[in-house]
Amino acid sequence: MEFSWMVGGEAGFGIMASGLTLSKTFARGGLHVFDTIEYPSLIRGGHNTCMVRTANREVHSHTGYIDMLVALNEETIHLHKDEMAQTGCILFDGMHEPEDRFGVHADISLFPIPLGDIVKDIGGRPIMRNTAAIGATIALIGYDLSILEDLLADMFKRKSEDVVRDNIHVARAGYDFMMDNHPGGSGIIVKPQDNYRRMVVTGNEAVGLGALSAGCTFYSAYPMTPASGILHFLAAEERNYNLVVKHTEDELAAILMAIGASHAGVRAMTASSGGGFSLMVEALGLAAMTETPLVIMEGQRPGPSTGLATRTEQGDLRFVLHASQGDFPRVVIAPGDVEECFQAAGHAFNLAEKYQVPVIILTDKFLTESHKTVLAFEPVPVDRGMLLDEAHLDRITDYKRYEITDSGISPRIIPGHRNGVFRANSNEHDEYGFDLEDPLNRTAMMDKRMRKLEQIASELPEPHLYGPQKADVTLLSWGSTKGPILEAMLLLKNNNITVNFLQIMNLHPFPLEKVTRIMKRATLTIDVENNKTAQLAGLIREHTGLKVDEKILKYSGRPFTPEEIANSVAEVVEHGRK
Amino acid sequence: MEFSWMVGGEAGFGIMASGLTLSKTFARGGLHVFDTIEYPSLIRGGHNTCMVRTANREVHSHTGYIDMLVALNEETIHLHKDEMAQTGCILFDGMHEPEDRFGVHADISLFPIPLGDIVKDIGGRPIMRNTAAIGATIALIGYDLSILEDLLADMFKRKSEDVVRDNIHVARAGYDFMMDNHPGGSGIIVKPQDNYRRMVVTGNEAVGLGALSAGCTFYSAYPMTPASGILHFLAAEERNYNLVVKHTEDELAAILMAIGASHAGVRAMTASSGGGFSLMVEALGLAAMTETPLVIMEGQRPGPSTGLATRTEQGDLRFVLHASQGDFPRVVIAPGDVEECFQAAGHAFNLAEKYQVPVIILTDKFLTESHKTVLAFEPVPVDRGMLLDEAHLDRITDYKRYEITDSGISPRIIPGHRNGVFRANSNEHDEYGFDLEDPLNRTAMMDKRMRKLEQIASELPEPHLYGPQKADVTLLSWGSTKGPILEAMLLLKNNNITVNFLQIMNLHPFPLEKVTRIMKRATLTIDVENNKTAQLAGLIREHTGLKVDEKILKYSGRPFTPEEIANSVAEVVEHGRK
Amino acid sequence: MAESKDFRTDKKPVWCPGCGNFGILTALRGALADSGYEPHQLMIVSGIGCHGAVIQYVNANGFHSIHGRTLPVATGIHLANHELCILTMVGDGDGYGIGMGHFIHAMRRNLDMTQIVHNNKLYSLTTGQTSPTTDKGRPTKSTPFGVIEIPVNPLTLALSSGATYISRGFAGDPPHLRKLIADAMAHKGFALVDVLQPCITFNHANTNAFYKERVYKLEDETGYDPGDRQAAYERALEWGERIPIGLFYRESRPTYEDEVVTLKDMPLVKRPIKGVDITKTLEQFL
Amino acid sequence: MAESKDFRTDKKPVWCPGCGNFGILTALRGALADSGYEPHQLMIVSGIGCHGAVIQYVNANGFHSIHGRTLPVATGIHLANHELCILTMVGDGDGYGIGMGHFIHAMRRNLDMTQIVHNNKLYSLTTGQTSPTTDKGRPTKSTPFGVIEIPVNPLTLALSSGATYISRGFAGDPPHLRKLIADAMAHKGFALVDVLQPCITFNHANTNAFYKERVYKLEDETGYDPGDRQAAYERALEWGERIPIGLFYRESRPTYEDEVVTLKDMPLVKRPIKGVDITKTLEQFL
Ligand SMILES: Cc1ncc(C[n+]2csc(CCOP(=O)(O)OP(=O)(O)O)c2C)c(N)n1
Ligand SMILES: Cc1ncc(C[n+]2csc(CCOP(=O)(O)OP(=O)(O)O)c2C)c(N)n1
Ligand code: SF4
Ligand code: SF4
Ligand SMILES: [Mg+2]
Ligand SMILES: [Mg+2]
Repeated sequence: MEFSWMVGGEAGFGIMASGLTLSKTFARGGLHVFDTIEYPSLIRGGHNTCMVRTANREVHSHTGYIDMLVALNEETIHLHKDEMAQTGCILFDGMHEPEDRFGVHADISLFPIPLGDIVKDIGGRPIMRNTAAIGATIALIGYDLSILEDLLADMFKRKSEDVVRDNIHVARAGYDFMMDNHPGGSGIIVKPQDNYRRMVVTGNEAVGLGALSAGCTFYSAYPMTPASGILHFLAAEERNYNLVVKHTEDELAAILMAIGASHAGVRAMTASSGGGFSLMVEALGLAAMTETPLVIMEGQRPGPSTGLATRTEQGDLRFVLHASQGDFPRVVIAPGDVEECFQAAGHAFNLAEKYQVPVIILTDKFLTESHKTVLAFEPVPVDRGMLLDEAHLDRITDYKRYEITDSGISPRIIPGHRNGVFRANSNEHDEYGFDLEDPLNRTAMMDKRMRKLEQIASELPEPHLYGPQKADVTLLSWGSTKGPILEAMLLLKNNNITVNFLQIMNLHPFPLEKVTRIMKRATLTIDVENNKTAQLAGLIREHTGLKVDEKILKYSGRPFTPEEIANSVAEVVEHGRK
Repeated sequence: MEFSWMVGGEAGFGIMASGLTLSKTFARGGLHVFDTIEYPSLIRGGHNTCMVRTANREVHSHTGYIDMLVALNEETIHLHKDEMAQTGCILFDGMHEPEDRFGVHADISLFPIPLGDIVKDIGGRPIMRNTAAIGATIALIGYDLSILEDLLADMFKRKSEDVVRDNIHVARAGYDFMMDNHPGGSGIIVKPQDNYRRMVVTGNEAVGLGALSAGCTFYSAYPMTPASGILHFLAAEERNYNLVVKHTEDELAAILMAIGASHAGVRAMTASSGGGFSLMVEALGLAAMTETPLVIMEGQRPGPSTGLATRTEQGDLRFVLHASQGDFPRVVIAPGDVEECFQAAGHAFNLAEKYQVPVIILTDKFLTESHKTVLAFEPVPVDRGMLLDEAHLDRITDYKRYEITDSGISPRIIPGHRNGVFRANSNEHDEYGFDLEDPLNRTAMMDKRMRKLEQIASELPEPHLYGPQKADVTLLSWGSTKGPILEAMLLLKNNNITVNFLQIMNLHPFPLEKVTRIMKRATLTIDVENNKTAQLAGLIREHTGLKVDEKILKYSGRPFTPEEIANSVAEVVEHGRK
Repeated sequence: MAESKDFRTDKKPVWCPGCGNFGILTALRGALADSGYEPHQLMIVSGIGCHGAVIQYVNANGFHSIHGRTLPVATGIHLANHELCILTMVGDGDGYGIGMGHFIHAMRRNLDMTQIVHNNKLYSLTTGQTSPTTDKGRPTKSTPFGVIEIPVNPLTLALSSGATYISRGFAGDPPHLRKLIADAMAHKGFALVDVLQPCITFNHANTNAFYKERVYKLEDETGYDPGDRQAAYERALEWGERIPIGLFYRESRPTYEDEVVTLKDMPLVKRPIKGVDITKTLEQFL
Repeated sequence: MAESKDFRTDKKPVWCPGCGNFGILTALRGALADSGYEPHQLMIVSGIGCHGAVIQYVNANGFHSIHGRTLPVATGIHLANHELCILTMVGDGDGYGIGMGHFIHAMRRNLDMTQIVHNNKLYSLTTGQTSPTTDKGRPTKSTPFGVIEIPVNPLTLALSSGATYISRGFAGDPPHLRKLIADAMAHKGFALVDVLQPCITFNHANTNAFYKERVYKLEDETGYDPGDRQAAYERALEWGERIPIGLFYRESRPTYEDEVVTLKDMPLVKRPIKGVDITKTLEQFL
């Protein structure tokens, strides 16, 4: 069973909320869900959609086709009729099918429903049309309405009983309307599956949860799509976890406050998108030079500049790899899905503290704002590395904050101890942190800092190879493309093309050995990226000398659909076979 | 004839000025000169040096040995005695050779001279000790004092006749003292050569002159070593060339004002070092997205962060290549000497305007603050590219500022014409500049912008290969290492090692073909860079798949000496031959 | 001469119905007509935020810049071509938050331009976080337990920093605002028009009704003299039952470009750039 | 208790002989002794400029940050551990130029920290370019034909923005400055100590003698009340024959950390971070 549903309408119609409601309704029925939103950068008007895809197996991404379209305005039908599955159906706000059937193919059923009137009848707000539509959806697919009712009760209980009652009423009215008028349903059947209650979580939330679980207590940020979700999530949790969450005056202050807080001894994080990260570039070097642990999430969106503020792209890989003047160690991790976001956050804090380096979690709008079901999150145990405790400090007489060691790691302390007075210094410095211009010291300090990369590289897990060891095609990619690629692999299986997929999550330090091994034994390598210049392919070649055979690139500001990838792969293979 | 002279003392002793005075004295005698300064980041105290190297052939860099050391304090002797040439000499402020001869090798002659007393005698300021020392130097090498006298007259005539007289007096006193006490001189002979009057120019000044000559009339910047020299130079020339030179509130404003000015139709430039460039990163993308021509000089110094503020390094290559979110076209040019700085500025403005892209001139402290003699500068003819004139605009009805063309270049105008109202937009936009989120338009606009790189690549001159076509060793490098490398080649010649050198000046778009060709036919390739991670080597491999055989890297904050390079090359060759 | 309607484009504003930006747009188009400038003689630099879209709807040269950076862009344009009439249209987050540094320094320069601040006391395009003008204690998406800092006072900052035309308008009174903007444009020097702009979607405290009840016009106050800095300072501090709008302060001081000698004869952009001769300058290197 | 000499390090200051920074250093060490804090309880965050080296010479925890960014670094440290006593030591370029935005926003927060500004009215470490406090008309390396903009007035800006201790000291009078700094440190809230600092190498206008002739102490003025905002404003505007130093204004207002509920019990840094249980939060995702 697989089902792909989309709701579309103007910004301000509550599209996102309604998608989430349906996602949770499916998740509570033990189903797997993935949902994703598309919206322009404005508050009202313009066209918004949310696609919810559910199945009784893990769902890794949205799809390129729609089984059921809920059109809150007519424009939605015109914009999406070409994406309809062959036997799909459209549910729209109205009483009657118009004569021209909106020009929709005859195989597509149309289900008019007077959403507005249903809401008006109980004096509800227009935004509640969504709830009626979800009720109607449930009727048309034979799902269990009581799950939705319970969900609505939970969702709105904090508001008031009236709100709960009204919402349930509207949902039921939508449901009843369809049961009354189309008792046969849509022909699509979606049934609850098991008793697992899966969570429906975005990448942003997963990073936020990962940070909480990792003991992060300081978050400073400036709002910027698609990273704002973390700010909102953590701000709301401030008092539950004794955090300090600070909306700063700009991104410079955001990263600098996080550096200050981390210097003082707490786990601190900031996040932004490429534009805001641009403003953090100078301070990134400060963290590096003072060896202050720091976690940054960079949620990519299409650049350059403001670009497409609410869309997705993977155009910042090279940027985060090389941002700020001079050579210094950093870690770049690009999780591919919601579970990996949670894990990445946990690991990021450990790596940041153990190696006293900045760690960048590189995501994108598609990952941070799409929901996926997760059964549970596995916490990453906290490892603060060489952080000397009070007892140790009591015994120390000559503390060298920047001691030159074999590993490059110098024991760190929490400032405030009598025996641990020291200077953090953006200037090149001696082992105590005092200014020092000496060329030998400079070389030694550069070597010390850079030496950490070796140990980091050996600690980071190797990239994972999905699919068979031997395959017709080896896909290489990073970040959020993981979902559509995994789905595409399912499609290609049916197409008699065996595919495996190397997901390069830890991008820096670069996993040289495994990538080389896989590249060398691959029959045909294809780089899949959501950007114009195939940044990963360049990185692979820089490190391994090896060139990918083909590239599948998309930079329209939209994520890949599984079908696009599958088709492109098939084409490449076809072409090769000719 | 070759002569290497160094003056050393505390900051505030006028070290830099005295080096320049000697350089010009040599240059006015028709000699070639290179001088370079080393100083810590402070105003007084600390150890400063200036090395002046002169010869009757082009001098490309300083050297690792000193023929004559002028020690304005004793520390200078201790710090530099190991760098003395075997038959070198030391001139120091004092009346007598101390018994221990400062522990200096017996082959080194010591020339005490009471510089302080000489200056005191005429009631001069202590800083005039330098002038006396230069007079003394001239005596010791048998050079022509009248050249110095003429120079001092020219230099100080703007101040007053008294100042001229005092300076000449002091110079002569220094000269006479040595003639009287050491009529045999130092054994080193430096004679004026020809009648060419060579200019003594820094990289900063050459960039500034190149900008003036290119018609740049707007310069906005925030002071930062080693780029401040351009600000000082252009500010002083403001009224001579009808410029607007603006010291802004920060580097963000510096680049944004330049973007604004360029948008309005003038040629505009900004400059900084890596830290200031970090603050320009967001606006760099704005220039790219609005296709506003822009020239930026980035003068590298050792990072990360404040690092060694007054020293040199080549650590920002990758940074400037990838700064700012998203993929967009840019040009990166790294001139290798003063002439190339001048040329680079001229070309940068042409490229910026023809292709409507940001152009980065990548230099470093060693290049921007060292002087070299130049006979003349060859102006680069101004080419503003597709800039529609009034007459053209008078005829236009439907002006599309961002018209999608085959070349990717859309005709530009100077805003203010009735038929040319348009919007520059940091958001992705249509051909008129209006917001547009459409995925097809997005892809087309990305393609359009990136397409320009092809034409730029074909227009940029190929990298130059110095030395024989076939050689034992092929050196690859970029930027200011050119000087020490060319000198090292001379040394290696005497060592029976044939060397050629590929200077990659245009780093982006990358000169794929020539680099591949040279790499492929080379016997042994060695990458020479003033950084820790061999950034050029990585870039070469990313583009060509080819790995350099060996690397010679230095990241102590100091430039290479020719001897260091020659020795390292010899070692590599030796090692290979074994 | 151009009329209000000549400053329309064929784009339909995407602002929420009822948004204060509509009032500002109306007032602006009127003021542009009043100013006597034609579309091509104008340059409007906008920031990023709901307000930023304004350049889509005004027929004039526009530069949709980046968040918080309108003033340096505008300054560069102005210094290159001071014959263009320049307006910056920014948000409160844009102009008083991330852009605070540029704001203060631009006023010190007394550049001849007009800054219109769409002050909805919130970050609206990013869905309702606190802004530097949000009232203390107010819960927002980024401050669910209330804002801790006190709001900035743009007017006293402007008085401290050398702006020479300091005013506040109200988006709910477009005719009055039109006059303020037109006067600001006519003023030679840096003119600030802070506009109280209801955001109907996210700001449920500072609504149209809230302001309607409270605003009063300084020009209606007998004896109020916009030449009196002290009086201006006192009114600038007033915020509560009564909220003053209108012209707080005006002063005549040379503008920046007046004092740049190299701009005296003609704008930079009019100077020929080909064949510049640098020989004379080269002498200093001998 | 620590004495002045306990705040020395064995580094020899690299400032020019006669530089005003020496006076500030002396005053600072004295004030630190007066404060009762010991070196490890202090955290001094400095900017980049001649002043920035100060952390090399004071025996206390130090953070030599980047140009213009001391305040956000200090804010982060403070919010993570408000038991540390925090000072920021910045230049006029640093604090009022590139760092202007942070300055205004930090004051709105009334963070409990002391900001000491080494105001030499010039960018000195970079060899003498104009600063935002350079007098109008003054030629500098970056403005050889004179500065055009009017200088910022840090005191009126501080009054506008919510600083709760606003003062000015003079590097040529270390005992007086020592008292000001000590009082600023004792003050609960954001304290500004703007220090008139002669730069003997580059600033030949605002010399020690220049100031010696002009400065007078507010505490010597009969009837001057630092609780009177209006009086403070007037004195803040005074600059010429007479230049006031001392405490201009003091106010008591809750500090930022007073209002952050999660900092009530203990500083963040004291909370254990291992084994955080997020199960309850996970419910919202069901
Ligand atoms: C450097 C940067 N940081 C963050 C953002 C995201 N952003 C877009 S609009 C905005 C705030 C808008 O607030 P305001 O300026 O008051 O405008 P309004 O939407 O209220 O009109 C932010 C933070 C951005 N575009 N650039
Ligand atoms: C981002 C950045 N821009 C520029 C510089 C170069 N810089 C170092 S100190 C300084 C100015 C110092 O002036 P001020 O803050 O007044 O300190 P002072 O030297 O006068 O004490 C500048 C511009 C820098 N370090 N970082
Ligand atoms: S969100 Fe507020 S400011 Fe933005 S368009 Fe809607 S009402 Fe206007
Ligand atoms: S240059 Fe000026 S501020 Fe810097 S140390 Fe010297 S006198 Fe002091
Ligand atoms: Mg706003
Ligand atoms: Mg200063």
